[in-house]
This record gives sequence, C-alpha cells and structure tokens, in this order.
Amino acid sequence: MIFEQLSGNLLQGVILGGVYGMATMGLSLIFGVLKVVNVGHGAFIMVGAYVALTLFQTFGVAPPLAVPAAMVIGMALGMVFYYSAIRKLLKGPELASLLATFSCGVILEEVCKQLFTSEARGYNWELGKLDLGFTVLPHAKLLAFGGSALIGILLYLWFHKTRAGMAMRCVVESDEGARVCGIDVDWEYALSFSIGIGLTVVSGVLLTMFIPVGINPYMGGSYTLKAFVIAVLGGLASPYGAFFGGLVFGLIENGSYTLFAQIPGLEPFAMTRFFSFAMLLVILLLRPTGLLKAK
Amino acid sequence: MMNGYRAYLPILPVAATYALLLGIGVVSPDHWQLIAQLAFYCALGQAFNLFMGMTGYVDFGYVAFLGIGTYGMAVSIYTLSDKGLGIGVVLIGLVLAAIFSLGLSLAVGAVALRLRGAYFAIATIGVNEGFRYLLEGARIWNGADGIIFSRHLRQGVGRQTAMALSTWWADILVFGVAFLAAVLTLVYMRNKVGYALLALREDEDAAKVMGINVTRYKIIAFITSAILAGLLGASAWALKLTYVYPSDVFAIHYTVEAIIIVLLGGAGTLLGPIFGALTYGAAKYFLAIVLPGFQLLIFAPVIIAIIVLFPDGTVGLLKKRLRDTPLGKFII
Amino acid sequence: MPLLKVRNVTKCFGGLVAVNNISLEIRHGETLALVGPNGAGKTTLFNLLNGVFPADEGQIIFEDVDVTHFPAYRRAHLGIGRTFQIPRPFNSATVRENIAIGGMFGAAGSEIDVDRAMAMADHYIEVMGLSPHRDKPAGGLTPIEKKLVEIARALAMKPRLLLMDEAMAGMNPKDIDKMVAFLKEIRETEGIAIVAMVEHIMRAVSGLAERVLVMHQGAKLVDEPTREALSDPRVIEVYLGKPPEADHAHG
Amino acid sequence: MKTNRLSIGLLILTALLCGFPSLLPAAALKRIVIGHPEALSGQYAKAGEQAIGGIQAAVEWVNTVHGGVRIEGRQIPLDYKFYDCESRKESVTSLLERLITSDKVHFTMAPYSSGLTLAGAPVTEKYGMIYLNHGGASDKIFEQGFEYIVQTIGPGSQYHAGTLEMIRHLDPKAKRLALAYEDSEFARSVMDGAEAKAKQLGFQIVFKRTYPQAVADLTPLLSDLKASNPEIVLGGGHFQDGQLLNKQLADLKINVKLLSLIAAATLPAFGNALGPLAEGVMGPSHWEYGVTFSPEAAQKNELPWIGPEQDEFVNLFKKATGQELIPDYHAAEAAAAVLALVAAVEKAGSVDSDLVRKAFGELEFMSFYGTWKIDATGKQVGHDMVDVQWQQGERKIVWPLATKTADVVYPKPRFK
Repeated sequence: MIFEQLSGNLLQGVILGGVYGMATMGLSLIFGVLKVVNVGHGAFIMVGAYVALTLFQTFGVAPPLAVPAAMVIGMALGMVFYYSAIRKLLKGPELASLLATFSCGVILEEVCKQLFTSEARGYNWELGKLDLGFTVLPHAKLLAFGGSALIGILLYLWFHKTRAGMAMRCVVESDEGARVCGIDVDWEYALSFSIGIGLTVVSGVLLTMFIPVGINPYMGGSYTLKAFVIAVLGGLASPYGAFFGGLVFGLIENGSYTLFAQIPGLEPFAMTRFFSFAMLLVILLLRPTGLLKAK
Repeated sequence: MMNGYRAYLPILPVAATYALLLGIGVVSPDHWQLIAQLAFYCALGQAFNLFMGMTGYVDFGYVAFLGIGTYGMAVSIYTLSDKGLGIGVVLIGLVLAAIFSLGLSLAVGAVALRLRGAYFAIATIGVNEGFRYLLEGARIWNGADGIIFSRHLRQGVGRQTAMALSTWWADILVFGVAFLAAVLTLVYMRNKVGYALLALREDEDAAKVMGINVTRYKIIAFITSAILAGLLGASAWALKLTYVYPSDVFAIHYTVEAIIIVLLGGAGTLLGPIFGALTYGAAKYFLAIVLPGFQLLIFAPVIIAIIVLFPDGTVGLLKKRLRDTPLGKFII
Repeated sequence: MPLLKVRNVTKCFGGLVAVNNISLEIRHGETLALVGPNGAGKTTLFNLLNGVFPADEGQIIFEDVDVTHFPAYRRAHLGIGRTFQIPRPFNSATVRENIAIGGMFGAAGSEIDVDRAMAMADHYIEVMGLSPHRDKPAGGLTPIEKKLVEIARALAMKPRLLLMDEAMAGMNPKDIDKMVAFLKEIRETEGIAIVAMVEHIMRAVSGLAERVLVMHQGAKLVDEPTREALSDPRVIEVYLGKPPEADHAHG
Repeated sequence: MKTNRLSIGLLILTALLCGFPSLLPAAALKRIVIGHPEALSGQYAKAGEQAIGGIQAAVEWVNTVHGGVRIEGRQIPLDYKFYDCESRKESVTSLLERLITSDKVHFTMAPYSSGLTLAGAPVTEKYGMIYLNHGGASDKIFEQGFEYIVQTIGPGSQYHAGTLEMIRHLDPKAKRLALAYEDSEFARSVMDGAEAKAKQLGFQIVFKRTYPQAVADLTPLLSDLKASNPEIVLGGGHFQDGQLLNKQLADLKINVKLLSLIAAATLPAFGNALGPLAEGVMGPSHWEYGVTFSPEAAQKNELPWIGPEQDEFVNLFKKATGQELIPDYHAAEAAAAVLALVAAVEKAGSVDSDLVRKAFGELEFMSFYGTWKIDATGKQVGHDMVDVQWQQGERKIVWPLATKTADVVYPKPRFK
C-alpha cells in the first residue's frame, strides 16, 4: 500500500518536477549571465498563467499554442525592465538589484490586479486521463511535461549549436573574455535577461496546463521560493541544471511526504517544505555548484 | 578618546528626531499609533542597517528574527501569566526574545555567513521559510494555529495594565529598540568593529590580509542586529497585537520593507534608516488614506526610480556633499 | 634563525601545478626580489605565504611558529604584511581610515585603539606624501596614489615581513628611485624584511634587493645574490628566450 | 542638519494634516460615522472589496429607505469611512486610531480575517469603542475577554454542523469521513468543530491532514487521502486552495459521495474556474442569494425585521460597486453587521459605545442575512448557516430544508 502510494507520488513528482524545472530555467539563466537574482520571478510565472487563461477564454486558443505569445510578451517585458532598471544596477551592490527585481514583480502583480481583479480564476481544458492503477495522469499534465522537456532541449541546442547561444555561454564563463572576443556584452545581458523572462512567462503557461485553477495576481510568491531551491539544486547558474534540479525537487517533495506521513504528530505537508529548505542550506554549504556538477 | 565626545555628536540628530516624534505623540495622543508605526519602521531600519548596511550582506530572511522574538514574548505570556509574576512576564518575554533570536542567529550565522552575495541572500530566505514550516510541520508552539494570548496578558497583569502595555508601553519599547540600535550603530562605527566591517564590506579578502578576523566581526554585527530584531518583534508584534500566527510573522514582505527603508536613506549611514523610515512610513500611511488599494502600484516604480537615481540613498548623498562643512560632523 | 622558512610547498589548481615544491628562507631585515615571467607562480606563492589559501603540501614556519594552517588574518597578526598587484584600498573609506585600519588590525593591532591608529595613519600619510589626500575617499585617487596608500596601510600593520606585489609597476624611473630609497630607509628604521615581486623592473631589483629568487613554471629556478643572478644565463634565458610554456601557466 | 530639517518639516506636515480635524470643536451629532480599516490589497483584497460593497449598500439603505438612524426623535444620516490596511496587521492599528481620533468615527469595523480582527482589538478596547467583526470567524477571539467586539459572521466551529446533519438525514449509513484542509487557525477551528460534530453523529474520521498555505500542488496529500477510501470529504481553507483541491481530486479520479469546501466553493469564481468539475461540490455559507428570509418569516418567528429585502440589497450592492455582480456572503455579513449596529443604536438611543454594546446584548432580529443574536462574549450564536451546492453552473441552497432552493444531488456526480 505504502509502496504503491510512494511510487505513484514519485511518478507524479517527476512530472511536476519537470515543469518546475522549466519554470526555474529563466531564473538560472539570468543569474548565470547577469549575476542578478530575480526575486520577482514568480510574478512572471503569474503573467504566463494569465496569458494562457486570457487566450483560452477570450479567443479559444488551446494553452500549448499560447507558448509563442507568452515568449514574445515575456521577452518584451524583459527588455523593458532590463533597460529601465536592471542595466543601471548591475555594477551596484546586490541590494539594489534584489530590490529592483522585487519591485518589478510588485508592479506586475498590481497591474494584473487592476486588469483581472484579485479573484482566483481558472479554465477548463480537458484532454482525458491516463489511468495507471496506482495513480492517474491527466494528458494535459503529460503534455506540460513533454513541453517542458522539449523547451529544455531546444534551449540546450540553442546554447550549443548557434552562434548567439555560444556567445551567451562565453559571457557566463567570463565577461572579460567575451569582451576580448568581440562580443557585445551589454547586448548579451539584455538578451539573456529577456530570454530568461520569456522562458519564465512560458513556464507560467505550462504550469496552468498542470494546474489550471487558482490563477490570481499573487500566486507567484510560492513559485519564487520553490525556484530558489530548484536553482540551487541545479547549481544556480545553469539553466539545464535547473531542469534536472526540478526533477530532483519533485521527487524529494513528493517522496518525503509519504515518509513524513508515517511519523505521528507531524503535519507531513509542511514538513516537506521544511525539508526542501533545509536541503537548500545543506547544498549551498556543501556543494554550491549544485548536485549534478562535478568539482 | 582623542576626539572624545565630538565623535559621538551624530547621535544628537537621532535623539532629537526620536524626542520630537515622542513629543508629538504625547502632545497629540490622537496620533500615537501613527507615531508608533513610524517608530517601528525606524527601529526596523536601524536594526537591519546594523548588519546589512555595515557589512553589505543582504539578509533576505531577516524577518525570521522578528518572528522568533515575537514568539519569545508570546510564549512567556501564554505559559507564565498564571504564575503570579505580574509585569514580570513581560520582562521574561523580552529576555526570551533576546535568547531565542540569539540562538537562531548563531545557528544561521554558523551556516549562512560562510556564503557571500546572492548565495547568502538565498540561504537566508531558506532559513526563514524552513523555520516557519518547521514550526507548522512539527506543531511547535501550536504550529499554524499560532498563539492568541490577549486573555493571558490581561489575566497576568490586569485589564488596565494590559491595555496600557499594548497601546503605550509596547510602542515605548519600540522607541527604545530604535534608539538602542542607533547608539550601537554609532558605537560600532567609532570603534574597531566599525572599521573592520567597513573593510570587509569593501573587500573581504583584502580585509583578511590586513589582519581582520572577518568571520568574528560579521557574527558580532549579525548577532547584534538579530537580537534587536527579536526585541522589536517582542514589543511591536507580540506585546502590541497580543497574538501571533507564523504566516504573519515570517512574511518576507517585512524584510523587503527593511531593505526599502535602508536603501531610501543610505546603507551603512547612521541617519539614513531614520530618514528612510519616516519617508516610507508617512508615504505609506497617506497613500492608504488618499488612494486606498493603489499604494503598491505607486510605490514599486518610485522605488526602482530611487535606486537607479540615488544609489547611495538620500543621507548617503548628503553625507558626501556635507563632508567638509560644519554640518558634516552631524551627518553620518 | 631565519624569519621565514618555507619547506617543499606545493599548490595545485585542478590539474595545474601553480607552485611546485618550493623551499626558501628569508632572514630578518633582508630584501629578496622575487622575479619570473608572467605566470611563473609568484602571486600564488605570495598567497600561500600570507594565507589567502592553504598549501596542498609542505610547511611554512614564521618566527618559529608553524603557520601552515593559519588563516590570513592570524598570519597578519604575527607580522606578515602584503600589498596587491592591482591596489585594493577600501574605496569608500578615507585615506586616513585606510591606513588606520592597517594599524588597528595588523601585528600590533591588539594594543592599538582607534585614536592611536589614526595617529599612526597621520604619520605614514606624512611619510608617503599623501597629506593633500588625507580625508578623501581612497576610491577617487589615481592608481599610483592608491598604491602609496596601500603601502602605507601595509606599513601601518607593523609587519616584520612585507610581501610587495609589483609595488613599482607603472612608475617612472624617478619615482622608482624614490620608492627604492624609501623602502631601504623603512627597512633600516623599522627592521622589516621585504619580499618584492618584480616582473621586469631590473632597476628596482638591483637597487633594492640583496638576493634574487627566480621562479619559472611554478618551480624555483635560481636563488642567489643579486649580482650573480642578474648575470646568470638561466635567468637571462627565462626572460629573453621566451620559453613557450610560460604562457600557459597561471600565476 | 538638512536631513533633520527635512524630517521635521515632514513631521510638522504630518501633524498638520492629521491634526486639523481634531482641533475643531465637537459639534452636535450631525452624522453617525462607521470607520473601517479594510483589506483592499494583499491576500484578503477580494473579501475586502465585497465587504465594502455590502456595507455601502446597507448604509445607502439606512439613509434613503430607512431615513437615517433614529435617535431621540431625530433621523441622523449614517456615514462610512474606510482605508486600505493592505491585509497587514501593523496598518490596522494606526488606521483604526486615525479613524477613532482624527476622523472621530463613532463605531469601528474590523477588517476581514481573524488575524487582522485581533490586531485591531487592543486599540478599540483602549478607546472603548464598538468593533464590529464581520469576517473573523475564529472562536478564540471570544475567549480573550474583549468587551467591545460584536460578531456577525458565525463562529468557525459551526461551519459544517449543518452539512453533517444533512448527510445523516440523507444517508444514515455513510461513515467514512476525510478532512483535508489548509493549515490555518480558521480552517483548523472549522475542522475541529466538524470532527466533534461528526463523532457525535457516528461518523468515523478516516483521514485528517492539513496542507500549508499558498500551496501549489496537493497530489501527495490526495494520494494519501485516496488510500483511506473516504465517502465524504470536507476541506478547504481559502480561495485558490479550494479550487486546487477540487481540480486535483478530479485529476486523480477520487470520487466521493460528498465534497464540501469552506470559503472557496461559495464564491462565483469557483464555478467559473472549474466549470463542469464543480458540479455537485458543496460549501457551507453564511448567506447565499436565494435564501428565503423575509419580513413575513420574521413575523412568524416573532422577530423584528430590519433592512432591505434580498433583491433590494442586491440592487443596492450593484449600485455601490458599479458592477453587475451578485454579492457573496462576505458582502452580506458585512451589511448585516451595519444593520445590527443601526438596530442597536436605535435601541440604545445613543452612540455611546457602552450603551450600544448593552443594546447589542439584548438584540435579536432577522434581516435578509437571516437571524442575528450574540452571546455575552459577543460571539454570534443566532445565525444559522446554509449549505450550497453547485448545480448546472449555479449555486443552489440545499440545506436546511426550510430555505432550500433546490434538492441536493447526493451522491455527487462522478469525475469523468
């Protein structure tokens, strides 16, 4: 019984973890290139959720087809925030960029509150379910997982097979080196910030395929915190590390629930959160480069 | 000291500001709660600045110290109010708040202070959230139910005293914390601690080579700042509001407010947090009255504009400008 | 009884041996020039001597104390001072404060309070000719001035051994002569041993150092009195023969 | 000293702006003012907006239909003043005090939620001023010995009493009950109440677990719940978590005979968000459009009737908010609190809080919201809740039988 439940939870965890991983890639990309922690991360996920919701409800666009629109909107938002705020703070203390990204998130939340009210919304897009006996997987979830994996692979190919991607990788390794090689570092910053935001908004679309309800302007906060843990699992500066970090995170969150549930007197769900943050600290201390990377 | 009292002159504007605030509150008791809220922001800014401003380390989980301080006071009143200690429960509460925040800061410091920059910020967020969910998950101190102890306070000290504690003495304590934080900031600045912190803020590796035991000084600042936060939580959140929910007192939003206050005024300055707190507190209060529901929409872009245009903060800027004028010795 | 004794010290980064099995001794009050091409491992050796990072192997003994595992600040307390190749003053602090910080926390630190440190700072400001800049933030100075501040800060630490990383790079010959004279005087009056890292300026080497230690690819190539070293064919080869491997090593 | 001069200037400005009204001499009672620090932003914004709309509707009714508050043969207009407390505890105290001292309000209302209600209590107690609690359901508020809090929303422990009685009525054999709810003081007091009631009625609690606030995925909890094989699930806590719970029960094909969710399921947003998945889901509500309280019913129960009838209230609410919106229970209970206040003030013949508090104690009436009565601590004991069920995209009242607008669908339709 417990074993069945545990395997069901772990499978669900991997699927959810894949989407979480995708939702963290943008954060890691931005940190990797600009060394800026986007504290307003969750708000961009929220924007993606509203993009999917609005396109579906107003124009009947199926959520997967909202991905390109989300990418465009996200990149545009990224450019706007980069050139109006982030760019001038790159050389300043951490404090300034932390507060600025947080404020960007607040602006988005408040604008969305004015546009959509603070009511929790949702949409209904049923594709059927896959019943495995020990657990049930709706097709929409599988599609979201597949989409996340695909985007992860595309990002990888872009980084490794295109000139633009390789230029960005140079900047991750060393600003100075990239400058010497004739790469316009400032433009790479702008581009990666905007791609990072674009990916995050896209992940918001995919997340609604997973959970199409409860969409509200303040939904992002808990995703920001999760993304921090996942990013650290993946090494903070590595977008695909983040993807695998997501998988690990999903496994741990869902797996540890079953274990904590065996201990009387505990609230297992809250303990899983405690566990994930405790893990964050341990990893930061022992393996700040993430779980996957050697050295 | 060679400079003697002159080095401590900048405490005068601080004392004057707090005296003025208190004076307004006493003359016009109608505005006491507003004054109290401003004092809370002053204390929050001063206490946060003592670590963040002086070391440059951004503790994004700072609110955890306020939270655990709140619990210190709550636990004391909740469990000891029927022991006939009278007002003693409040004193024990303050001591517990200090001990709890000291303990937590030692634990956090041992782990997180090994990290730098963004890693430190993320680790401290992790501490705050992790601690909150530990309380909820393991049902420590009633877990998510929190502690509601209004009745206990009243039973312990009597109805009139309880009311006076919540609506007057709690706020006086907040003033006390704010002033104590300012005094400690200045004392640190004028002593070796301050120079060590200045050096490590600028260049931690060079500071080590100069013979500075950076870990030691970081922990001194961290603990001082944490204990002040614990006392602040015990007075402004526990004694004043007489209840505590974990979701309320571990809310990351208060850390952000502390950052805003310090940044508005100027990180690492003595007067900056006060100026930041008064501007922020007053603006927030009036916006809530004039444009209810739109405060954040107005605040967020203004904050971005301020950090882009005045990265040193207002007092930081003044300090630079006034360095060579007679006023310079007051403005630090 | 030497001031500093280094025995078979090695430091690797990944697969790269930055410092390879080096031994050396420094006597009280002596001046040693550490020379070698870019990437020879000189800065790494400095970092090992003052504890920026620990050695992988070997032993470092300073005045009878085994400091191999001491962190940087404790070595500073014992009397090892240091300047950096690219000056690293505390930018927002004034020149006076910068120098005073050296006094407050250096070798004599435990007995020196803020006021005494400030008085010491005033002394070195005078000596280094920095008086016009006394109350200016160090971040706003020229590179040369920053270098002087850094030397003053290191001297205020009252070290018995001063490690100077490219202290004279970028100076004109006149300033170099002045600096050499100054260092000689300091050495006499304060009894400091100096290890000066120099890349190219032979003028400084010959004027200041009694002994030259030449490093090449992480290893000790030559350790002999200045006069012999300057005419040693191996040294000349290192500089003029341009061995191709030198470019690959990190220093 | 530039900074200081600036801050002094700022303070003087502050003092002037707040101080002026308080310097004016007290005039004869021209208006009666209710002051309210309500949550218009932050996590309780939605409930706060509803409450303000409901209060404005009630005030409008008092002034235009009722002709003002009747004291000593005069009819005094009612005024309502609110500020945004941003769902934050520290703002509640300063705004309350401003309302009491600068704005010279006569009565105060608490913001939505138990926590914010508690935050303001020390201030209103200090000033000895009536503090109308429209959205703080925690029973613990009334164990603290506050003297001026008057509750209109029903206490949390009673939320599921009717639901469980209904199940007993419909299905005497149903036994296996699961509780899955948000880890908050409010949801806990609801579920502890439900547990006690359920045991009394012979149910067996097969599952009782919480999930943290702001949860994004409930799958592990729900797999655990599924393993306990329940017939009835009671749960929820706030708004989005209830939607999530329903959606993920459907995802995991966990079918039960009855699903009742507190808070979330009683709001229009629930049906909009979930569509067909909401079918058959229930929720306990303090009030629902379609309840059949009327002046006639009041007469039958020998209770005085106060306030607008239901449709009248809905129209006033739409006018106040400027939106084509059916009010939910947050609006209704806030409006009912105002009606209770008017009744109490008229009974006391004074705006003195002590006299009015005494009148509250003796007050018992019916309005569109239902019956109203408090006990000695100020806790609401006279109001019965209704149970609503989503049927064909609409909320129908299915319990108690006397007020039902549709028959309950039991067991609920299965998830496909």
